[in-house]
Amino acid sequence: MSPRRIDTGGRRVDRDRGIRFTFDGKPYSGHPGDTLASALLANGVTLFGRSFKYHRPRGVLTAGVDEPNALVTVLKGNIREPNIPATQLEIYDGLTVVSQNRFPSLSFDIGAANQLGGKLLGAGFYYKTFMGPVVGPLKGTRFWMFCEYFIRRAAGLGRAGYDKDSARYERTNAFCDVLVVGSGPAGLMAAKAAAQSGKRVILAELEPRFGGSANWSSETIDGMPAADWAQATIAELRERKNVRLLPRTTVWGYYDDNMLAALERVSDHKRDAAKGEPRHRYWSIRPGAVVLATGAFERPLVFPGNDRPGVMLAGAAERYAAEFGVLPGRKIAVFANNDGAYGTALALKKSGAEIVAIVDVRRQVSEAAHAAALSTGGEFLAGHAVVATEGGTKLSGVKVQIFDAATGALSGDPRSIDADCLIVSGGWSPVIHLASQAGVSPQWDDDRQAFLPPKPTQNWIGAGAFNGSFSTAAALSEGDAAGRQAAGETDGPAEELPNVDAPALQSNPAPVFEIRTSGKAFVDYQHDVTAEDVRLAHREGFVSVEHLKRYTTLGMATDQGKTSNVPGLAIMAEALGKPIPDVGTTRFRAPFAPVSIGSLAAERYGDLKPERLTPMHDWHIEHGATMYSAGLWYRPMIYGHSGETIEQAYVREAKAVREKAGIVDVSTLGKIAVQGPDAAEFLDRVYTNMFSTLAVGKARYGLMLREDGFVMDDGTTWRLGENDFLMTTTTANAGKVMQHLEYFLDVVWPDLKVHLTSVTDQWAGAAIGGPKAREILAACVTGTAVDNEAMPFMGIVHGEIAGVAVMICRLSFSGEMAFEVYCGAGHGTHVWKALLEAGKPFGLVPYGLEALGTLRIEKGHVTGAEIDGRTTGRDLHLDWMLSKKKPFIGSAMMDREGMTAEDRLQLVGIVSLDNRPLNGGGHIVEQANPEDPANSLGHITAACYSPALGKFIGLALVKGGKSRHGKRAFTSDPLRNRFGPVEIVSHHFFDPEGKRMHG
Amino acid sequence: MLITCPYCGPRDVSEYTYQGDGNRARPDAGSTDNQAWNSYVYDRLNIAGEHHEIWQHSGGCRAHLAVSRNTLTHKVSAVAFARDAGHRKSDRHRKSGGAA
Amino acid sequence: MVDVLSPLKPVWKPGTHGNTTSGVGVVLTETQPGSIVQVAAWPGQEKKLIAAIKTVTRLALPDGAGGGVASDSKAAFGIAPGKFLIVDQNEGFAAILSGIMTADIGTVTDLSHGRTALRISGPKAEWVLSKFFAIDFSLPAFPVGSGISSVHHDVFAQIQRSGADQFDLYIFRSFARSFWMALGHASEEVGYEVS
Amino acid sequence: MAEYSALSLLKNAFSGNRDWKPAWRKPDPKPSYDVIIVGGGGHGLSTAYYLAKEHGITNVAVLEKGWLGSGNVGRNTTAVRSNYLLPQNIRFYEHSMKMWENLSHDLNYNVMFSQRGVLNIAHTPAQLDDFARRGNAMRHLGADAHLMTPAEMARRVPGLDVSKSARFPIYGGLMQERAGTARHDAVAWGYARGADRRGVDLLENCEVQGFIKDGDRVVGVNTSRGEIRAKKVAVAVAGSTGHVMRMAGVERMPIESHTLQAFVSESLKPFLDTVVTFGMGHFYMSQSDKGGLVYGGDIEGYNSYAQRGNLPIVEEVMSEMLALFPSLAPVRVLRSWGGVCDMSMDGSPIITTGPLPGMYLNCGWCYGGFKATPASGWCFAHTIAKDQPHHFNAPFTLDRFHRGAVIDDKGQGATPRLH
Repeated sequence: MSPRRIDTGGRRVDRDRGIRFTFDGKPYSGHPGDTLASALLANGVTLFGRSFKYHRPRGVLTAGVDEPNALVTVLKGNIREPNIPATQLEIYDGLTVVSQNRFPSLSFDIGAANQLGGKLLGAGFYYKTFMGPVVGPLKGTRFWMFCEYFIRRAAGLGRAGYDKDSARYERTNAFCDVLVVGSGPAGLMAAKAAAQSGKRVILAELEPRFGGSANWSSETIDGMPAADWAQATIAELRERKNVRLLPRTTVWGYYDDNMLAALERVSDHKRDAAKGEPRHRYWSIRPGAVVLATGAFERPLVFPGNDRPGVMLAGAAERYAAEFGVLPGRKIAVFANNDGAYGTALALKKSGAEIVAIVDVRRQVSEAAHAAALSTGGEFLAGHAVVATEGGTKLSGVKVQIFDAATGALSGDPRSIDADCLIVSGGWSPVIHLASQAGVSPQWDDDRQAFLPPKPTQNWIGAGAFNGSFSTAAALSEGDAAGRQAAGETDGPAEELPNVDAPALQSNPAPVFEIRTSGKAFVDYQHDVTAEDVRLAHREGFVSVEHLKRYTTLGMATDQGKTSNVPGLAIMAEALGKPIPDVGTTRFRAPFAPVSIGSLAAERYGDLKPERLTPMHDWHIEHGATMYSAGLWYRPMIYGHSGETIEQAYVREAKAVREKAGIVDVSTLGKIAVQGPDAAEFLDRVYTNMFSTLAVGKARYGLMLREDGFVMDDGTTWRLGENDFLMTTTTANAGKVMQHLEYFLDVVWPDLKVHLTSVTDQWAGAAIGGPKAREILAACVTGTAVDNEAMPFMGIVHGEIAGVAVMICRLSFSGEMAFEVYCGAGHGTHVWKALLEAGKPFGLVPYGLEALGTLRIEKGHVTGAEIDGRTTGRDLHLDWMLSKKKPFIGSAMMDREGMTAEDRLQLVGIVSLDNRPLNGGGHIVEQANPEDPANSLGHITAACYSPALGKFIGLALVKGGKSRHGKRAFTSDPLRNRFGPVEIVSHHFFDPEGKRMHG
Repeated sequence: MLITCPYCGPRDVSEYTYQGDGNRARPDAGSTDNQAWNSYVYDRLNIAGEHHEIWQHSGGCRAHLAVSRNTLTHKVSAVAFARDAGHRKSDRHRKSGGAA
Repeated sequence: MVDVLSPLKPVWKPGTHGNTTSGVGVVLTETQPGSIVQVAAWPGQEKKLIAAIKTVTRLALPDGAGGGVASDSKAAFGIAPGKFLIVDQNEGFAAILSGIMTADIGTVTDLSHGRTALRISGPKAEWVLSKFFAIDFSLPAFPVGSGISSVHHDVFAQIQRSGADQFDLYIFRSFARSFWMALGHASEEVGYEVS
Repeated sequence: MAEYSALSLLKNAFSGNRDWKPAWRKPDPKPSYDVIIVGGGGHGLSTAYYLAKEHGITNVAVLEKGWLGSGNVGRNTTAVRSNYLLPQNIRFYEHSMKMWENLSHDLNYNVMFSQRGVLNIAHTPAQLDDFARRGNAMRHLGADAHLMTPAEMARRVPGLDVSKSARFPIYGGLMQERAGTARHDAVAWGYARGADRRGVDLLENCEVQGFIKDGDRVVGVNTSRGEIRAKKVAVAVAGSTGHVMRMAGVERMPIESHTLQAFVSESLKPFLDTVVTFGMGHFYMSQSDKGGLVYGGDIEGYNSYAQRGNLPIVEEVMSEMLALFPSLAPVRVLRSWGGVCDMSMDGSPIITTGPLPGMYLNCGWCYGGFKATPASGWCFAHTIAKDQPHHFNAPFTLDRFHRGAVIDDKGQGATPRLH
């Protein structure tokens, strides 16, 4: 039993209450406030996980977000949350956690055999092998894929589940004057100063408790323990209405124009979330100014065996003792290149540990450090280094040797020291990730042996350890100044800064990163990148920092190099004989720490897009419609009777339209009010045909091209008044057409007096067509006649149906005598029902998109399948609509050589000659060759069974177009194994003269 | 990214639609200068630096805006209504009737 | 007169919902005004338009972007340059506005059926709306009476603050049901009442 | 330089890995070359390799302003496929696919091309017909493609939400089995090493600062490492094409630079065994050998050279991911990055002689250039060596836009952000 709970310290835990949880099936207990790491340490557990490549046993290295080793999977029923750092996971009653990347168990892992491969599996080994034989069954990619199968299973960390996560994730927007990131002494002072100015302040802290280093420091502020000062300050801030405190909130992204992204873990620490309470909340915060008080990460030193469970960062050890009341070991050795760890040693001794030795790479240390070392009672080994660790899956001792910090040379005989814990400090790296994301590269500082933030390119102000100011006094004063500056205050501090009583220890380290001797020395713990791997990369020429990273995978693990980046660079710099800043540093990218995908998808999670419903939607559902999603809309596909197939249903519906009458919901058509004195002129410019000549009370079919001369959309436009048009667009292109028109009006022709308004949702629309359609209207429309005189083809009338004002236009998509009836959307169902009621005696049926499609194929009308963005007006035989009397959008571009070429695909009709169905997407060939399909002439855009013709027919885009009319060809559809003869015919299959719709 | 709409004020980029390069001059509607049309439709300056472009505040007032923005830093330096910004200069699409 | 069918009908569930342990955070309702009308002035005619609106509604629209004013039965606010949304409890207001709007001032577009009017009120109204829109809903930034146009993904919304903790949202009718459901979902955390 | 093999690994392991040699030399620039290739990304390096290998032209320099492979070859989501609609594209990308299938052997470098398939998911019957049209087009040109039912897809991709209650229920999919993923950096390094072994000079930290002209003719470049002349100057700098061509005096190109973000999750045990794409938005995902889910979506949609995106696309991509894989909500995204794409006006690339005498141009890869790396270099090398295009790249001219002979696979027109 090495680590254990002690009687002192532990501000964060509630010792009066117990919590039970399991780790790998074994029950443990802890206290509220514990992390999984502190609770397991308190239970004497040191083995937390296995590393990525070699499956080496690993303990817990840190106490925070920088943890590379102790990753676990949390189980909530069937929901798995993999790769959660034990150092961030707050325990609750019933928490179930399992370890990762081991088989069959954490203590006995077969994968650890990879360590035997050791030198064979150096950096980049996989690029040099697994190519396999050049001939035989494993040629090509087969051998690699065979090997890859096993490599994949050995790699990876936790396992994701397959069951839908039922937890709630939310997103919110926040605005404030000052966002303070980090609540250590600097952040607290900044928040306080900004709050006092009355500005809106948000203080975000990634830990559950505000206070940062004050929570575990043994210093005093204003005469009280630092932690008490922090809690008092927080209590004061909590009282203020202009301050929002966000605990458990990681600010992870710094985007353009001072937009920051944060993740609040709202209920992860609870067994059950409250009703409606999210698990995570993603904050997108737009502050006026940001104070970055994000502190610094302690760095480990690189030496053989530095990954053995029981090796821990010094600051982490101090945290476990002070915050959680957990001592990481009984006999603790210290290994450092700076003074910081001496304070830790003192604190741990005070907590009851035995400090067996303090090993410092420096021959000379400060007086304060020397005095501290002596008072720990441990052996003081200045000018020494740890050269190995001893033990199995648990540290039992360390080996030390005399070390020359200037040359890196070791001398004398190695000597063993018994210890069950080794705490290490290799200096501090300011947490400059957010500043770097904001678009600047950091600058190296020789004194601190660290990268510091440079001048900001966005509106942030740094404070405290973030700036490399590692003392609490500096943090307080910089925090105060930053807070006031961020709030726009120009006066000096309002009150005196708190005074700090701290030991005179200096955290500037000696420039020593690695103890170079035999044995695996880890730079990147999680990815098992060793110092030798870095040197191998150097030998092979992968010396640029990006090459180093990519070749060795250094810094690419879940901790993103928080503990490994600087040591890795230092080793490369040494190999190159260059100073560290000349090697460079990689750009920090969002997120600062991993972010749940659920939170980022939050607001749309489970409902990617809103549903768009027509006014008659509920009626369709009630009447057995099978709905089809068309963009965001839902439209009836068929109204199937029981026992009917889709084909039977649409054939019945289409037949009814041709023989009696049918009604279809066309409310989804885009509708744009085009109003103003220049409306007609505007339409002349955007349509290929003329609209200024259209009489009031009439409608016209219009064609629109894109600027590049290809067809964009079609539809009818109704002239309701001299200056008042109602344009309709296809359902799919409604938004695109609106933006297209708005663009031209705003940017190109601002002198035109035209207003455009989307009125798609204002109108319910129903198209009623068939030989009986007019009679049905006559039976229910009041206030207007509906005969040929009152309503000629394309004529518009206003009247009433069942007490509701309607607007009716006689136009036809089906080729039958047909009318579109429009009314206010809120009256849509009312009018729809009245029409059906009136149509009952005439055999009126509702029909869906399938029948609509059948009717239009029979007529050869084009839709999105033909207007696919690559066809020209001529390809679709719509040349007659291309006015020669005026320029219009696309007119100048539509005659270029590529658009008039002989071999373009052109619209034709096809008839199945083997009396079997044709498939949309099938191709057309002159001779079908199922074994080796080739020589496609084009493809089928739409196909159906035509009840009017009694044949399977389709529309197709085919090379040669009209010249192939009457010729035989084949459909070639290898994907659905459909091959067979077709005849190419005109696309006007049915009633080509249009007698039926003209009546 | 933040664009300050002259009508709506500063709004997040998620409310806007990019409507392309603002350096292009549309030939006269009746122009038969193919080279000019082709260049207008297809060719771009694609500046690495201060770039004139058109955005629509599609999730707001729906006005088109003439924006100057640095393509290296994403910083917006100027915004105006496109209808006031003179993009139409080269377009002399005569109205068939009505006042100019 | 034939009733206008609410798009929310099948999902309209009066009563309290969500986590009401600390009270009702927001009240959600559909206000169903009789008229929602867009009026738009030609450039330079804005003042005349504002005057015309005042004649008919007695609402004095303040100058400036997004400016608006609301009374018990009527509301008006700017939604775009030269464009305003006018809301009246009575039907047929578009015709009245058309009567006074001459072609040289601008245009009138009736949207009474095309927009669904939702109201959210209560101490947590700002909090709930912040989940949807990247808009600073705090009172100083968004004063009573003023309006904005914004979007929650595909759902376009025009919003007027009609009280210190009350907002009226005008949503495309076809999206109204989806948006209403989302609004309820987002309000569960603070507890909500539908009435 | 030694061949890589299992044996060489073993030998080196015994000598403590101390005898490995640099993967490529770091030479000083010569005053002149037969061919200069501007751009040490995937396409530039593969062009150099094939110039040497196929055409015996070895007096070649590749000029890279930063480190080799620092462009989009090092920033993409690694999918390799030839599932295009239009015949010009299918022919070209299928040629590339065939080259991928033998690339590791050819380069003596394991580029980890894994033919795990690319599955396009269809959400409506009309979309499935569209996919069938594309799959049939592929089959008629010798590429492989087949349709899958939702049940088959559920077996192949266990986390996929094939339920009818999904917002956009799945109707089926188009699968290309021979498609897959490769290790992107390895492709750059493999070509670099291969070109270097054949005598090509790879000049890193060598930024082109101007073109040297003799009249209209391009005869060399000024660089941060001095003046370098050449008989032929080839440009393969996708992402920076506008900027570099401007130095040569070409003001306007049918190209815009846009940023594309990509994402990787934390490492997971095998979850996804193929590449999937979403049909109701823009989303694609695969899983790397290391276990990270590698995914992305649409470009940012505005001109940018910043290699940095914004949050709206991040949210869009994650939402689409969960629409397909709702169990991934608790999984965490580890890292995001941005690459600058050369978005051409029809979504297809340009590989051509010109536009100036002495110059050759390879650009406009939109966000699909990685899979083209072998064929792009192969065709570009042919074009440079023979002064005329191979029939695989003959359609990909610069003048096709003006001629109206666009190759618009998406049917979006001259709106690069929509390709």
